[in-house]
Amino acid sequence: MLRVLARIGGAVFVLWAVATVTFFAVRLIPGDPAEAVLGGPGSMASAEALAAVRREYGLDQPLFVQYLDQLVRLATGDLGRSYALSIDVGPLVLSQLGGTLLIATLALGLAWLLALALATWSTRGGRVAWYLGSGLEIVAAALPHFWFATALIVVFSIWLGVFPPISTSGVAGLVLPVVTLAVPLAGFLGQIMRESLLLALESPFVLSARARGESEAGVRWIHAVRHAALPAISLSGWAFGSLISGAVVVETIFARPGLGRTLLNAVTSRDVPVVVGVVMIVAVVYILMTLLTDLASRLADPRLAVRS
Amino acid sequence: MSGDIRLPAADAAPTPLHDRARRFTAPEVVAGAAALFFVLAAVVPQWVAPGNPLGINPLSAFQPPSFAHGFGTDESGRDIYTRVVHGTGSSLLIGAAATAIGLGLGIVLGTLAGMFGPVVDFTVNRVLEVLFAFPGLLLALLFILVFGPGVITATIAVGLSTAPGYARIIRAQLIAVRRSAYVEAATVQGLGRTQILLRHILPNTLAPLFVLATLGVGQAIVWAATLSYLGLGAEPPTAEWGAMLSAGRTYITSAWWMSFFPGLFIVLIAVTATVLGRSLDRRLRHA
Amino acid sequence: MNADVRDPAARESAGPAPLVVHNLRVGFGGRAGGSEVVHGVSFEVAAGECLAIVGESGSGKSVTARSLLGLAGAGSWMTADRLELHGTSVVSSTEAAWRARRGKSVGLVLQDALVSLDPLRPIGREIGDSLRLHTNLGAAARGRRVIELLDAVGLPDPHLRVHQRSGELSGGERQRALIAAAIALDPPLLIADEPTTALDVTVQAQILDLFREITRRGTALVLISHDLAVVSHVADRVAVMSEGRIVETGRTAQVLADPAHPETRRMVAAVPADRPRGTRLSVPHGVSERPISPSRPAEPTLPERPVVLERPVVLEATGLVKGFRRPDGTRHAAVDDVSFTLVRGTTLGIVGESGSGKTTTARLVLALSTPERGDVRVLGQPFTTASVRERRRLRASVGAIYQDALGSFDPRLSVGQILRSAVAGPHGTRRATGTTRVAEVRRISELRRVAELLDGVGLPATVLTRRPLELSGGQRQRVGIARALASTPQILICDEPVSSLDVSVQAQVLDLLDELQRELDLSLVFISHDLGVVQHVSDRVAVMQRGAIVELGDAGQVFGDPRHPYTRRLVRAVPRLA
Amino acid sequence: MRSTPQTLAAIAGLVAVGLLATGCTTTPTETAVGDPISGGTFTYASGDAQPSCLDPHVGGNFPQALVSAQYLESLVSRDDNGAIIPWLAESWTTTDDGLVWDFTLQDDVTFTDGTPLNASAVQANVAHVLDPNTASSTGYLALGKVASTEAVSDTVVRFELTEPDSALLESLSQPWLAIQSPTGLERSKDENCEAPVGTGPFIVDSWVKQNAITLVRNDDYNSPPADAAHEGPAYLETIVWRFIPESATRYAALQSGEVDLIDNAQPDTIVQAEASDTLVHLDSPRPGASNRIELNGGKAPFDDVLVREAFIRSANVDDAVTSLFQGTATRSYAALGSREPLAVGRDDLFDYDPDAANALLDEAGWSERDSEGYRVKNGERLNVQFPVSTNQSIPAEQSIFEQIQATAKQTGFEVSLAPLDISSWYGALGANEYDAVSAPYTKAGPDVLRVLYHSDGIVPAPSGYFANLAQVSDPEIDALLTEAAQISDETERAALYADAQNRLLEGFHLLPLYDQQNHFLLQADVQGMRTLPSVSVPTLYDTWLNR
Repeated sequence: MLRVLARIGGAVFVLWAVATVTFFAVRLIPGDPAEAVLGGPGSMASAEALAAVRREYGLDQPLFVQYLDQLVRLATGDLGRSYALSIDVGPLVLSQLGGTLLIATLALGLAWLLALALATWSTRGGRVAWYLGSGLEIVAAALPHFWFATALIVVFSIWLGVFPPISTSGVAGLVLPVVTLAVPLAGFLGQIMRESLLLALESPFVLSARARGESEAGVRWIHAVRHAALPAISLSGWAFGSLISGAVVVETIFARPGLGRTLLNAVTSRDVPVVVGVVMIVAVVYILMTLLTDLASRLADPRLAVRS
Repeated sequence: MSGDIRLPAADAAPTPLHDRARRFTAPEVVAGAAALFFVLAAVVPQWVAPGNPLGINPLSAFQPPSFAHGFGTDESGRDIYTRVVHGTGSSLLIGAAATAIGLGLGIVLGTLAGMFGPVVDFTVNRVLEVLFAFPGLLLALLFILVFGPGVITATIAVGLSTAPGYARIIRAQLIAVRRSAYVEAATVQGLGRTQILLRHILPNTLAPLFVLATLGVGQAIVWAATLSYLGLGAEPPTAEWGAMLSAGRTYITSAWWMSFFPGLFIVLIAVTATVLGRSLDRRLRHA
Repeated sequence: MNADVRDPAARESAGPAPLVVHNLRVGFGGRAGGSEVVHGVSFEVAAGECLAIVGESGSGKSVTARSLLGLAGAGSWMTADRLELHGTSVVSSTEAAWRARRGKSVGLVLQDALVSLDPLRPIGREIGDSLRLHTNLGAAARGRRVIELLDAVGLPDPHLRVHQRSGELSGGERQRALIAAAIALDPPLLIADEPTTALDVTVQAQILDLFREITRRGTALVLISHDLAVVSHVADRVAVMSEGRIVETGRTAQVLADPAHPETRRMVAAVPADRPRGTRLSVPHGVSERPISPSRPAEPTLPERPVVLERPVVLEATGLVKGFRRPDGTRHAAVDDVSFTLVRGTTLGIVGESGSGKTTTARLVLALSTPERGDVRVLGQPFTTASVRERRRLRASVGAIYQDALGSFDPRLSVGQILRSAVAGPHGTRRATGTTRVAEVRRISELRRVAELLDGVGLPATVLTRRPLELSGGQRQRVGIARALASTPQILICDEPVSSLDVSVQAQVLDLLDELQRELDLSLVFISHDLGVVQHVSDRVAVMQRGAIVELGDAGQVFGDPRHPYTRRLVRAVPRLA
Repeated sequence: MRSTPQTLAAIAGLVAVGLLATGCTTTPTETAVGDPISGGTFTYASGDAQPSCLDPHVGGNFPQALVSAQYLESLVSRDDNGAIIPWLAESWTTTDDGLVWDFTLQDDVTFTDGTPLNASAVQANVAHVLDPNTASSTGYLALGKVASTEAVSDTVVRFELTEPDSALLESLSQPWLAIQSPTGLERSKDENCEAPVGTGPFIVDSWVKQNAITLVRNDDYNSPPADAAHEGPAYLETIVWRFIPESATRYAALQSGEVDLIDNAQPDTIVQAEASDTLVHLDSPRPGASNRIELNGGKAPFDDVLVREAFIRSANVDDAVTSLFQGTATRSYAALGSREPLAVGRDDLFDYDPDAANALLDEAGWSERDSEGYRVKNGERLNVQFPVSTNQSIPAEQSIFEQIQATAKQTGFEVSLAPLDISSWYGALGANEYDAVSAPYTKAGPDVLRVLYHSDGIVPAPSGYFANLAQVSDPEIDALLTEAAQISDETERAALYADAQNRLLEGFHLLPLYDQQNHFLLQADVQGMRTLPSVSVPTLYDTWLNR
């Protein structure tokens, strides 16, 4: 119970800190936000118009007042208004969240499968498989999303024409983005999984399992794999973060709606409220994600539940 | 439970394992060669690729790879091999600088957390949690939003976004070392706090950082390239790999080589870094 | 070698022998290569018989045992003239055939069930696996059988235990569970590899009883151990293994009473229990002296040393209390009002089972952690309560030896560096100080001192350049001792100094400590879980249980006629050569 | 009776196919194309940044024009020869002094919200454009001379001007002055930005930010421009307007059939598409100014005509254009685009001649060179600050700048290219921190010259932005442009513009590159696709899918 409360407290603290950091960081941004609201310096915004906007967005208030005001608004779930799109950020960001979560989750799942498959295969198939497996993992882990994505588009959309390069109503549109995100991550997870898988396979309890007449497959799937999974599970929170980073690239390349693309557009068009909104929502997602992974690791490894 | 009892240890010295750690494996040799190449390309590019990375020749633009141009030419007829080689320096520099920044911050935070008692530890950990709530690229983008795009900001941004990870590792390592039996032994020998810190704790904490650094450089380069690719990093016509890639992506359907080779180099350097980092790690552990 | 080592009693027992091994060779890597580790061993085990294979680590006993299940390990090969399980030859079995036998006709029990049972799975499942693999019982039926088994191995309230994982059980309970898994299908042959090594003496005794009972039921048992004393009670016959060969074998009593092979003699001699203070335990290689049989104590090879009691007290602990907070928040006292004194030139043995607070006491005495109450005085001066610099000055007179010698060395340093910095002491860091000549002089004197120390602990100068990682367990511990002596201390705190060593190595180290104590008039606090060892080395003994000293007195009295029931239990459980 | 309009439409369609074969239309394949098929969804993939507001009055950039042309209509339009033709205004008259214009509106047109199109509606629109809160840029400039409007009758609206404006009709033909429903305009700015209401053949149905705008057919549509291929409602049922910034992705999407049309087609993809028989290339260069580099004459070093000429002479543009555009664009030597009948090209002034350039620089006093080979004059390096708007120039264009940078280096210019996001770019211009810049500006008709090169254009707006980026302040040019803008006689007007352009080009104020590129690639089975000649934005009114 106490732990739960502490957990919640921590989460709130992190959110507050994130909000504060972004608020003040954003205040350092050169350029007049009011002008940004009126479509940047390119517009012919008149002095009155600027004044009006400053009033509307409370930009004429002293900084501290603005800060408190923002905290209050954030607390009430109001993320402010987008300068560039002139709509409320909250709904916008939420509408974009879905797309990103979808590909991120699918990618995480796929990465898991790939990593597991590669790890198990490369630890049983002898020397060649070993080198091949670890080689594949290292290369995969080193793949830049953008490069890999373009390569996939060229091969699968242009040459083979099997998968569409942009988001479509159907599942087909998901394939390339998800693969792009999953493969590098699979590289990372695979490396970790293999290490722990080997550790498990050499451990005495596997020997006694064998001594009981357990088959190779049994040894792997009943005993070893679970141990191999543990560290990878606890990494999933971090992995999810990196997936969201990757989403920025992937969503831009595959013209998918989503947080990443929204963020990038917001950054290039100096759309501060949207940037803040995205950062906040990502922080929330991240916190939830770490909570989930903690729970998952506890489920997978009862020892954690006992100590900790 | 029965922690204070161990199995009988072989009374024969375990030298073979030790030898195995010393021997070079095939991948290590290859990686070493690659590293050598990269270093040469970074330090004396004109040896590896004579020719001007910026020298345009519009009429021989978009040449596919050939004997004349191993990696083909780009939209302005510049030789891609030359550009890629000459880009190594800046890319490596960016990667190294970013890693240095990240590690530096990591060391500061990690040491604070690991050395100066529970209160500091708690605070630093909270700070780290907050930093972790900004996934790498987000932190970088926010930083760029504030300080404007460009190579330097991109480098710092990447450094920043890697710092929390390093900090955690360093903290863990530091705590492990502080609690280690040999530090206690040193105390029993009557060494003072500072002596122990200098003689045992710092060396044993920092040694593994070389590994982290090598591994980090590869990833840093990839992230920096990503920023350039998003148009927030190096500026054309600088022969920086990420920038070259983002220039090449426009012509991907007609001139694949423009983006293939810079990308290939990024992957290669990252792989090299990983392989070397790992073998370094193995050596540090087994000898 | 020996044609028939079978026991007449066993010969009468009907049916084929559960295990017949003839000229078994096991090796790793290329068959041609000299990678053979077991060089043609032969033995048989009859139903209900227990054969103990005794040997030091590296003697090939474990490999032999495992190859009896075709589990010698990756890249291994095996040949034998005969290898029969229950009458059927398995020399050239396929993997599938092996699998069919493992668990069914051969059971294996490994040491330390904490890691030998899958920590993620309830023991019920682990045990049930054998049934799942070899029978077609339904889940429910298996569940019932598992509970029966746990009951059979004497695990209290099994129906609760089945749902627990190895981490939630005590060492003994775990070991019982592991045995239950091995005998689930009641295999005619059971192989136990160091099944009690990780256990406290009392628990060890219980487990050994369990094995006795299992053999009584007619199961043949092959018991692998490094400790003669342990097996001497269970085994009908002993086979002594050394360097991949069986060097001696015969009825247990006869082998112990009249060991023929020097290796056996060394092992017999090395057993410290019931060996008076000062008797030499280690037998130099080659020397084949008359065996020392416990019945007729040997002449001490070193002059009897008068234990003068009116000598000054060098170390004094009074009312030490140290508690810890459990994860669930409750406090428990790891050390609860512990007081003792150490007289110069004597050894105080602190004995107790795991968790009894021995190590915490050691840490308090070394002022590595501060007691909540009570204090420690060194050479009559306050130690724990002293100021930091004062304590640092005093530390020179208190040395320490640890169980995990390797861990106590900075992994980056070579033996030479370790010893030199120890010799140089806290003030030796400032290399640059003084003129080069001064530095030079200091350097030379340091090197000379290092040489002395090495010599003193019987190590060759060649180890100076090696790293501890490259040394053997015994050598490491010797380096540890050398380091401890560097500051010419008067007090030596030894925390389980020999627990991770082979018996013969242990014997050597114990003898070394004894010699050093005589030479340097050292005062020792000797902490160990092994009563045999403590009995051998101590003048006075403190028995700890649950953080408190339950009995403190002269070694002779404590072991001769223990007052406290717990002490009695312990003493009874000490493995002696039967 | 029901059948008549349809058959009419069909015939119109056929005729149109014949008529428009010359213009900017997808030239249909030889195999006879059947009757236009009604219905279907058309997916348009735009490479432009998603507009922040769908009402082209606000701000006023090209992306807005592209999409709004599907649901908003202007008073007049232009035909392929640049002649003004009726649209919402069926006729117009002007007084001799050219200060008063009367427009007679079609009487049976209603906005898609039911509001009737009438004089007051037009007034409301003019007021809206001029209202500072609308923050109109392009439209605002175009209406610079409008003093007031008045509703002569329900169908006749009068524009009263401060001075004659020969470009008024061209201005009014632009989408940035399209007529919206006054009721719609009364809504909040945000609402109107979300879904402007017009009289067009399509209606804004929904706008999923970052993803797509969905347009649906206006079934009561009855106001096509005079040059439309048919009458009555459009053929297409729905238009999905997507934003795919990645050109590679965009082209891949077209190839894989995910989309029917892409704009901002890259040269290399155009070449490929022309080779394929499943894709069709539609090239429709924009009217108004050509694509050019302005040399900032307002400050050193380009305040010296010699240096300007030297720079122009040392820039090897021809090779760059041929290599980068692979024949999809032709070099321009004029300030105006080739679509402008009055454009004057001077290929004698712009050829690559390093020797001449060197001579000029020596003459101008930039005689020394520093270690890196750049020219210096009393310690100052001959540096050209060249901010590039990454949002506004396609990669090929940025590459051209790189090549100019490289060639100019040989004659000793240090060209500092600075790719900037749009706001920093505007910032740099506003702060006069540039020596050369390429700024797209689309305004139909030669009057664009007045916007771009009249000294009035140096006066910055509150935001610091100004149109005359070459900072040309030449009284003679001012006079010529002003007169030309007022005179109504076509031949004299042409003469005046010719003089102005010659003077401008001879002053080396700008380096013309090529027409403002405007390439579309579309599926071969898309029929009746054309662009409105006014500013070359596509109209999908006549478009139908032959599948």
